[in-house]
Amino acid sequence: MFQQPLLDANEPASSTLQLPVAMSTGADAIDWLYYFIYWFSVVFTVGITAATLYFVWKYRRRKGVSAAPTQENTALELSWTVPPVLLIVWMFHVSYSAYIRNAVAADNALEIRVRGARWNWSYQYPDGTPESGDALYLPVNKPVKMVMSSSDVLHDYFVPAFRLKKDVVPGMYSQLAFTPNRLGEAQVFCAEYCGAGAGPTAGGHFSMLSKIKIVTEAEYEAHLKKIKDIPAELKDKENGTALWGEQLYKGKGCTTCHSVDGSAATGPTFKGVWGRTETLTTGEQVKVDENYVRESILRPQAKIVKTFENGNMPPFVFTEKQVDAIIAYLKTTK
Amino acid sequence: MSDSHHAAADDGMIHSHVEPVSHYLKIFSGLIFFTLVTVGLSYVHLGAMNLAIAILIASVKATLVVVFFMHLRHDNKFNATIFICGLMFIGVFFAYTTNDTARRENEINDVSGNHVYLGESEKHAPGGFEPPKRIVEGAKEKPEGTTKSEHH
Amino acid sequence: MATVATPGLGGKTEAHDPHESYLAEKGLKSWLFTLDHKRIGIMYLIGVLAAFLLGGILALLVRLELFTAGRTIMTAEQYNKVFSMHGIVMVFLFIIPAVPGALGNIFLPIQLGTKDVAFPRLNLTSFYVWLLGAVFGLYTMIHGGVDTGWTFYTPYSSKFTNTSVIPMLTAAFILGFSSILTGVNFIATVHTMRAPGMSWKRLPLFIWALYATSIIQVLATPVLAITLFLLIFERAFGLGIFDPSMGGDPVLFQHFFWFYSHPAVYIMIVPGMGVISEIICTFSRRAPFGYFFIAMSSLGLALLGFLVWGHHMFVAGMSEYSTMVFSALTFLVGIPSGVKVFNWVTTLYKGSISLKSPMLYALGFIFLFTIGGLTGLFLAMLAVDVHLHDTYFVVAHFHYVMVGGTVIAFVGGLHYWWPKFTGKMYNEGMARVAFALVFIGFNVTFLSQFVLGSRGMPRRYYDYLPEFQSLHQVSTIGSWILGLGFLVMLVMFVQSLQQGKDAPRNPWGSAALEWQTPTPIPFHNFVDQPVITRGPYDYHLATEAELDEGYAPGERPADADD
Amino acid sequence: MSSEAATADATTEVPEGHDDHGHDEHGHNDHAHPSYLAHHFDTPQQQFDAAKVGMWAFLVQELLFFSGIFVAYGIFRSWYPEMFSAAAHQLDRPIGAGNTIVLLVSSLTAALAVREAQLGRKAGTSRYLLLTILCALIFLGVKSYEYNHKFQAGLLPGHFYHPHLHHLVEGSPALPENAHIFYSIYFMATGIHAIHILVGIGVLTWIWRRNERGDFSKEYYAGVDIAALYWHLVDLVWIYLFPLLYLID
Repeated sequence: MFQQPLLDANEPASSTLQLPVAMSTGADAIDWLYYFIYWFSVVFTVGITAATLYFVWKYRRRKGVSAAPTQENTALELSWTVPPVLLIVWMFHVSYSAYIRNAVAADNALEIRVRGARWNWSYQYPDGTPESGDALYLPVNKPVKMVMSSSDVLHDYFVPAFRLKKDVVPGMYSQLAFTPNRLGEAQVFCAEYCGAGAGPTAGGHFSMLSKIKIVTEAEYEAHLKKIKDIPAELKDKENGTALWGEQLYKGKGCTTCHSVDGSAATGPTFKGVWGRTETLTTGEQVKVDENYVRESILRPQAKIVKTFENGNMPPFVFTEKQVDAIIAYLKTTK
Repeated sequence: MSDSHHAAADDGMIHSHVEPVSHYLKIFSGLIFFTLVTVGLSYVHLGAMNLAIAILIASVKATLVVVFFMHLRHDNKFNATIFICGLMFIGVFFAYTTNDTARRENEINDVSGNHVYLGESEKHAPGGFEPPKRIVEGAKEKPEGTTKSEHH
Repeated sequence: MATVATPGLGGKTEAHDPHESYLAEKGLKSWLFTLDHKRIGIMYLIGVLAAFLLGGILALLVRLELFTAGRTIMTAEQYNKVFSMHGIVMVFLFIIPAVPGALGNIFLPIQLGTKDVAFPRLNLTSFYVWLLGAVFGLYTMIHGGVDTGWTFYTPYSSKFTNTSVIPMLTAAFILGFSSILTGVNFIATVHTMRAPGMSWKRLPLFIWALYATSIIQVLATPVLAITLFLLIFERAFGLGIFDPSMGGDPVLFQHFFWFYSHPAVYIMIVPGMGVISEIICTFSRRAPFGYFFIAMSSLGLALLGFLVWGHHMFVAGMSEYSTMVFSALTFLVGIPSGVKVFNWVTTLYKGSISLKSPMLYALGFIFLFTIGGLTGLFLAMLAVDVHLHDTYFVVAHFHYVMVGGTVIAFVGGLHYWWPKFTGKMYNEGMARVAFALVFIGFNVTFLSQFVLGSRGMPRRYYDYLPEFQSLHQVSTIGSWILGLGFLVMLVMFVQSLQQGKDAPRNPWGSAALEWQTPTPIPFHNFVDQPVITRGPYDYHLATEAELDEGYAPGERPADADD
Repeated sequence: MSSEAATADATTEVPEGHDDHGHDEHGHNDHAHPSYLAHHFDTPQQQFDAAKVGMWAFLVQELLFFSGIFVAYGIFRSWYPEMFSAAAHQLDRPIGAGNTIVLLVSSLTAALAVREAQLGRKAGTSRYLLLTILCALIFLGVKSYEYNHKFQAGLLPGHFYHPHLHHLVEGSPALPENAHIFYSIYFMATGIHAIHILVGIGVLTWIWRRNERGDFSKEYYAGVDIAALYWHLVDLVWIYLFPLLYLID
C-alpha cells in the first residue's frame, strides 16, 4: 500500500548524531522531516541572532546620536505573517500524511499482542504463543501490527529505531503499525511515567525495557517453535521441567514481587509456598495447589492473599506447558 | 468597556436603570411557565428530542435570568462580552473533548480493520481489569461491605 | 502640594505626605496587613523567589542523580518524588505567579497611572491564598511528597501511588484560586482604572501582556480547579470517572488537565514577553516596531492557547481525527510568537542601543525563545512528535520556553525595575557575570538534552542505558554553571540592598510612565494624578528632562487639555 | 510632560484619550471623597464599574468551574445512554421541579432586593434579602431530604454505590452496570452546587447585616448588586442541572 521499496536488510545501518539507527520503512520519511525542520531552524536561528548582533553593534548608543522614530510598516508585518502561514499549511500536510501512513497497518500484517504491566512488557504471537518480556522476535520486511493494552496504569511503547510510540492505556486497545526492514536489535522503552517500586532492587518506569529482535523469516519460525516447548538443553535433564519453570520465573518478571528466599516484597514469597495454607482477603482459607497456582497466574485478582491487597498483579499469559513448568518449579522452592 | 461610562456626570452618583416590579414579575412567570413545560415534556416520550428540547428550554430560561435579572441588557457591553467569551470557551472545551471521546475507538478499527482478540482474563476490559461486580437486574442484594473489597 | 488624606486604607484615615516612599513605614504589621499593591508585590516577590530557590535545589538534585547511570545519590522512589516536586514547585508556586504576582502587582497600577489595583483587599487575599497553598505544598513535601509528576495522570495518581496525592492536589487547587483572584483584579483594573489620557493605544505592552494573561487565568484556571476536585474525590471515593476498571476514562483526565495546563503555558510565557517588550524599547530608546501587532499577538496567543491542548496527547490514544485538528491548530501558535520575535529585532534597527544587564537578558531571551519556539515546530509535526514525545527533547523544549523564556524575562525584569522599587542600584559588573554564567550554563544543560531526546532517551527515567551517559554528564555540569550564575545574582541583589547606591529617578532614561515618578515610589505611586499625553514609548515626544530624571520632583506635568 | 511636547506631534491623541477613561476628577484633592468611596477610586461610578467588571469575570470563572462537570456528564451520557436513563429514574421529578421553583423565587427576590437598593429603600432591601436566604434554606432542606433517600437506597458515588432494591423507586427499570458513574456525577454536581448555595447564604447574610448597618444607599449599593449577581449564577447552574439530571427519559 504505502510501503516504500524494501532495502537490503543486511546493509549495516548507521545512526546520525541526532537520530538513532532507523530500522523500519516508515522511519525514513520521519527522518527527512526531522532534518528539514532542523535545518530550517538552524537557518532561522542564525539569521535572527546575526541580525540582533549586527543591530546591537551598528546602532550602539553614541553621544549625540538618538534613535530614529519608529515607523509602522504594514507590508513588512504582513510579509512575516502570511508566508509562514503558507509554510505551516504545507508542513502540516506532509507531517500528517507521514503520521497517518504510519498509523495504518497493512492488511496482511502480523498481529502481535503487547501487554504492559508495571514494570515489564509481555507479548503474544499471532498464534497465541506467549513471549517473555525481554525480547520480541519479528521477521524482517513483514508488516506488523501491535495491539496493545495495559493491566494497570498508563504505559507507552516506544521504539526509537522505528520512530514510533503509543500510549498503552488500561481499559482500551491502542495500536502501532510498522514494517521492520533491517536485521538487528531495536531497543524498546516505556515512555509514559508509571512509578517505581520500593527498595533498591525493585523495578520502575526506567527499567520497563524490552527489545525487538529483527530476524529472517526462517529464524522467526524456528524461534516460535522453540519457545512453545521446553528448551532443548533442559529437555533431557531429570528436573528439566522445574528448571524451565525457574527460567520462566526469572524471565517473566515474577522476581519483581515474589522472592524465593522468604524476604518480604509486594507479593507473597515463594519460599515454601507449595502446600501452604493462605488466608485470603475474604477471610477464606485456601491451600496452594495446582488449581490455585494456575488461577493465580492467569487471573491474579480472583483470590488475593491477605495483606497483599495492594499488590495488583497483572494477568500473565502462559501456555499450558509453561504453567506446568512453573508449578513444577514452585514445588522445589522449599 | 470604560468607554461607555464617561457619560456619568460628576455628580458623585452612579446611574442605574430601575425597572418596575411588574417587569420582574413578568420574567418570573415566564421562568415558572418554562419549568412546568419542561417537566411536563419529560413525561412524553420523544426519543433523542427530549434532550434537545430540555436543553433548549433551559437555555431560554438561562437567557431570561442573565438578560433581565442580572441586568445584562443595560449593563456595560464589556460585561456581556466577558460572559459570552466564557460560554464560547466552555463550547470549545466540550466540543473538542467530545470530538475525541466520540470517535476514539471506531476510527482505528475502520482504517485498519483492527481485529482484537481477548486474552485469557480479559473478558470485559483489555489488559485484564476485572469489571466491578455491580448489582444487576434481578440480582440478590449483596451483604454489606462486599462491594468495597472488590477493589484493591 | 498639600498632604493627601487617604480614607479607607485598612479602615483608618491616614495622612500621607505625597512624597513619602511606600517603604517608609516600618514594622512587620505594616507589611502583613498592607493593602498597597507595591508591598503585596514585594511579598509575592519574596515568596516566588523562595519557591524558585527550593525548585532550583530540587532541579540540581535531579541532575546530580543523573550524573551516573544507576544510583548516584538517591533511590528510584526518591528520584520520582524529587522530580515531581521540582515540577510542582516550579509550575504552581513559582512560574505562574512570578511575573504577574510580583512584577505585575508592583508595576501594573503605576504603568496605568493609578493609585492601586481595583480590589486591594482581594489582592492581599490572593497573596495569602498563595501562601496557604505553599504551606500545603510544603507540608506535603515534608509528609513524604508525591511521585506522580506534576501532571497527576490517572489511574496512577488515583489508584496506584501511595504517596500524599490528596494534600498536594489540595495545594494546587488553592494555588489556582490565588491565580484566578489576581486575574480578576487585573482585568477590572485595566478596564476601569486607567489614568486620564491612558487610551488603549497608549497601554504599555507589559499591560497588554498581563491583560491577556489575566483572561487566560480567569477562563482556564477554574477548569484545573474542577479537575483536581474530581481527582481528589476519585482517589478518596473512587468516583469511577477517570478509572477504566469502573467504566471511566483515563484519557478524559488528560483532556481536563491540559485544557488548563496548556493555556497555563501562556500564563507563564506571555507576561515574560511583555517584560521583554518594555526592556527592548527602553534600552534602544525607540518605540516598538509594530506596537499593534505585538499587543494583538499577546491576545492571539491567549486565544490560541485554548485550542491546542491536544498536542500533549498526540500519542495518548486520542482519536486520529482529534490529533489532526490539534496538530493543525498547534502550528498556528508559531505565527504570533514569530511576529513578536521579528518585531523585537526590528525595534533594534536604527535604535540607540545600550547593553546594560536588563538588555542582555532581553537579547538572551530572544535567542533562547527562538530556539524554544522552533523546537516547538518539531513537536507540532505529528509524525516527528511521535518520535520525540515524552523524551528529553520535550524536556529541553519546555525548559527553553519556561526557563530560557519566562525565567530569563522575569530576572531581566527584576534587573530592569529593581532600582525603581528598591531605590537602590546594583553592581552592574556582577550582574553581567551572573548573566554570562546563567546563559552559558543554561545552554549547556539543555542543548545536550535535545540530542538525548532525539536519540531516544525517555523522560522521567531514574536510570539510563550506557550510551546516554556522556550527554547526561554534560547536562549535569551545565546545571552547576546555571546554579552558580543564580548564586552570583543572589549575592549581587543582597549586596545592592545593603550597600547599593541610591537609585536616580530614571536610571535607564526611559520614557515610560513608571520612570517618571520619584524613586523609591511614593505611597500613591505619583505625587499627583498623572495625565497621559503621549505613549510610554514616544521617545520623540519626551523631553530631555524626562529622559534624564523623569518629571521634576513635585512638579506636575502641564496639562494641555485640563 | 510639557505642553510643547504634547502638541509637537499632531497625531497625539489627546482628545480621544481623554474621552476614553473613567476619571473625570483627575484626582483633584479638593473634591470630597464620599465615605463609601475607596481612596484609590476617583468617582463612585468608577468604583461601581470596577466592582461589576470584577464580578462578571468572577462569574465566568464559576461557569468554567462547573463546565468540567457538564463535560463529564456529556461524555458519559453519550457512552452509556441507557444507564443514565435508568439511573435518573431514581430521582424524584416533582421534588426536583419544586426545588427549581424555590430557586427561581429566590432569584426573583434577589432581583427585587437590588431594585429596592437602587431606590434607596433599606427596609425593602432587607426584607427581600431575608426572603432570598429563606428560599436558599428551603432548597437545602429539600436537597438534604433527597440526599437522605439516596443514602438509604445506597445510590452513592463510585465505590460506595450499593443499591438496596427495596428502597428503589417502584416500577423503575433495573440499574445497569456502571450506574455508579451517574451517581458520581449527580453527587459531584449537586454537591458543588450546594456548596455554592452555602457560600451564597453566607454572602447574603453578610450583605443583609451591612444593609441593616446602613452601609448602602441610592448612590452606593454595589454590594447588594454583586451578591445578587452571584445568587443568580447559582440559579443559572441549577436551571441546567435540573433537566440534565432529573428529566432524562
